[in-house]
Amino acid sequence: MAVARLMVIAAGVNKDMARIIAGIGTSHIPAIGAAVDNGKTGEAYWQPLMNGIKPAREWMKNTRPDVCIIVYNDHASAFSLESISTFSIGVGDVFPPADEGYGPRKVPVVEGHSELAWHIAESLILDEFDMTMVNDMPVDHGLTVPLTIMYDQPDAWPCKVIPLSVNVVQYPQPTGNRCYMLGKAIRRAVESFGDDLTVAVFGTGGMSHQLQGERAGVINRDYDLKWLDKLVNDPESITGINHTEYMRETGSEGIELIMWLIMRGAMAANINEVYRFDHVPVSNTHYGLTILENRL
Amino acid sequence: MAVARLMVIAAGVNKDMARIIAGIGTSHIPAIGAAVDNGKTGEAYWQPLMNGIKPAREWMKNTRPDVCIIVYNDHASAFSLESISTFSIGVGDVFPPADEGYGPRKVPVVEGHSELAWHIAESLILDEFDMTMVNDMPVDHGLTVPLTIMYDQPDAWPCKVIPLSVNVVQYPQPTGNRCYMLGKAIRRAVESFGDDLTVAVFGTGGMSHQLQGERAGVINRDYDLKWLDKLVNDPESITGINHTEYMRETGSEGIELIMWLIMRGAMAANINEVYRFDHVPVSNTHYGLTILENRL
Amino acid sequence: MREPRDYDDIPGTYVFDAEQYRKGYHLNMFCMSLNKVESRDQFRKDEAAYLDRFPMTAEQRQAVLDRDWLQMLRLGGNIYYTYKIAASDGLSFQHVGAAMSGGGGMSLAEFRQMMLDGGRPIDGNRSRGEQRYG
Amino acid sequence: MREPRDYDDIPGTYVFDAEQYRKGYHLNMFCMSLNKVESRDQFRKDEAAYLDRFPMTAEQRQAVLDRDWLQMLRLGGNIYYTYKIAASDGLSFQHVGAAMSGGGGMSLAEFRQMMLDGGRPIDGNRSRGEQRYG
Ligand SMILES: [Fe+3]
Ligand SMILES: [Fe+3]
Repeated sequence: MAVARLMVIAAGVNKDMARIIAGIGTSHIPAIGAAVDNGKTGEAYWQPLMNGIKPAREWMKNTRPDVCIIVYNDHASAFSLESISTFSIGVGDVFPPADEGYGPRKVPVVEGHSELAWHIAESLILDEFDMTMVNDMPVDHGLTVPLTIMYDQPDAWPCKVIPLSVNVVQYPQPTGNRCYMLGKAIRRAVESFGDDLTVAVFGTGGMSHQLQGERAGVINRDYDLKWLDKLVNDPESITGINHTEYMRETGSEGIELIMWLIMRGAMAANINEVYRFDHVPVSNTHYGLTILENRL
Repeated sequence: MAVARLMVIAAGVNKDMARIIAGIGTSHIPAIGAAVDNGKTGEAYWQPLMNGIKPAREWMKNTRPDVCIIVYNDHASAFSLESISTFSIGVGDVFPPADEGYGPRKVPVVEGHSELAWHIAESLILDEFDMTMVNDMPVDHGLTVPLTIMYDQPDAWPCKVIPLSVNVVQYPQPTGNRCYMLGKAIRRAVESFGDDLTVAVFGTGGMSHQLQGERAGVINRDYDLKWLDKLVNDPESITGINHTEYMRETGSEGIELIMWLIMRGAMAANINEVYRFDHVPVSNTHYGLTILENRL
Repeated sequence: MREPRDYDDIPGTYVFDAEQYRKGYHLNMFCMSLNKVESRDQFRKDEAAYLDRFPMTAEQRQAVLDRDWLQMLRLGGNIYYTYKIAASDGLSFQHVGAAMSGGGGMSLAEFRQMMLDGGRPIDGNRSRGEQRYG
Repeated sequence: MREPRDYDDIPGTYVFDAEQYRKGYHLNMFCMSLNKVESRDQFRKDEAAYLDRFPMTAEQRQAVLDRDWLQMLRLGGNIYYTYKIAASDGLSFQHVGAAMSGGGGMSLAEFRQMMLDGGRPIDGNRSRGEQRYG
């Protein structure tokens, strides 16, 4: 027993502590939630997407993380122009689905992990990230659609969720580098929590899309896929991409991709990409999905 | 004219840009506001304080900054446990006095400088500070008492104000080092704003006090004054003081002193302390006041 | 007043920066109010009366009544906010995207087909110097 | 569950950390409600009925009714929040500080005099190992 424990520690993982086992990058397109909620996934339009996410759902069934940290953005649901926080962490026990202007999604309530969330918040602030801690907030499609993508339609979500909301709507968004560094700090925080928990980190949003203006509907699949290759294999080569490049190349809403950098920062340097899928179009966007596992 | 302009630039100040001319450190004790508002400053109890702040008011009359950036904390007035931001900047046009549980202070409404505030917010985020931008909020004694201390009872405040609110109520507060670095970033932000404006930065709160618990009323004047000497002359020697030392030595609420480090960070390395005053007691606290000018 | 920004060169794109924030504040806060079902009902019942509650400019107000999505953006609207009006009307992001396309708009069917064909091409749409909306 | 902290050693001090936050959330949010004059009026008119609106524990509720300031801190209260009850009663921070002093309390006059004499001395009050509240 003592020997086994030592081997685990030698491999860089302490089984008595919380640990990040996987990272998931996925778009969080509201139309996916609407298609699932309204039983439209049988339509031809949805077949490529539904087939593409099936292996991810299989993987999730086998992996079953105890806690998912979901990096997402609020779209004028919980937060408005009254107060815009760069990084907010949900420290409450429960987060109801938001009414985004057409009634709340009929999905299970999201259960938080207040103790771990507070541990992360404290660790991040002492690590000089200027967090906002939020107790009471509804969560919108940015958070619930990724759950639907990975878990389908359960009666209750099979994991606890820590919402980590990033401002990507108001310019200036945090830099890519800051996001990547936040991911690294999240990893330090999780790995210093003294409970035997497995944690997955979601980076959501993207890939290229523009919802607004004369240029609405712009898609840059080549750029997205090259960016994704680098995210997997050489993330530091893309942490310096600036806001204007994201907006120009991936559309004004494509800048949501910076949230995938938080997920990547929370993973080890060397990881395995165990699944990838992408498809154009889903609504007005390029849908992307990647699953990363820490290499032991 | 061209020569004069060149000389100004040579001295490190560009007269066409905004510039920080002074830093003010002051406690923000609500009892001072109540004494002034209720006409009690003639009482013997208030004489030492009123005499001590008189030269500061004189200095302010001569200095007349166009904009005051007031670093303060909200005391469960605008913000509650629902959402706690580490650093918030007020980007609105107007901030009314808060009702803190006994009716709002009868002081003028605080006028913001939205354009400069947004410029600072943008600059700070691109500098990797994770700001919260707030448009609508009332401001409590943490912000209005320092105005009363420096300006007495005018019909309108003679300056625009940018509120910069720091979480000092919820543990963990930002580190002293993070505060000092934020100050430096504020200076870079102000000095890149293309309007001819003079700016003063207030660091408020402190000095030693404890409002709560069996140890309520603890005062550590020696520690405060040594700390203040270092703030003026060797600020980097105190940026590493941790939360526990502040709470232990200066009382649980003495940790508000970290806000003075933001003010100091916004000043030049070499400054002149042009005024200092301190007094025990004001209510349950050690009152402290310092005025710093950038050395040209 | 506003310094030029490098993103000004991106065609057909309204970057929601501080200037847009300040210009569009009340318009967007009106949109935000539509997150409540009672507010949506009141808005539908009497749009003009409902809009009176918000200190918008006359132009902003008219753009809302006209469902002029591009004009709302020009006047400081943010798409996530203004879309709430569309949602309340039962319209999708594709309806709104079609209406804004190229300035003159396209039909929903054309827009859908463009997306099925891989989306609006990025080539020709990176900068104002290039051919626009291609 | 909670790891020991170095600040646990500071005597007579309730550091408002995550544990206190979680324990005292509803107590403090009740206090926060007293920022509104109508709420203060309703609380004064019928304290018990007003407190029923907040999902506090029976102990927290009793501590409020008793104005047991130390007990409120033990149950997760934060002084800036609980002070709003005192303000609504017309009491100053000195009243509350006096009532909490040393655990058994002092009179207001004694507390005032202690402050006039330079405040509670820090010597003897830095850590639990030292003589306390000196
Ligand atoms: Fe999104
Ligand atoms: Fe204070």
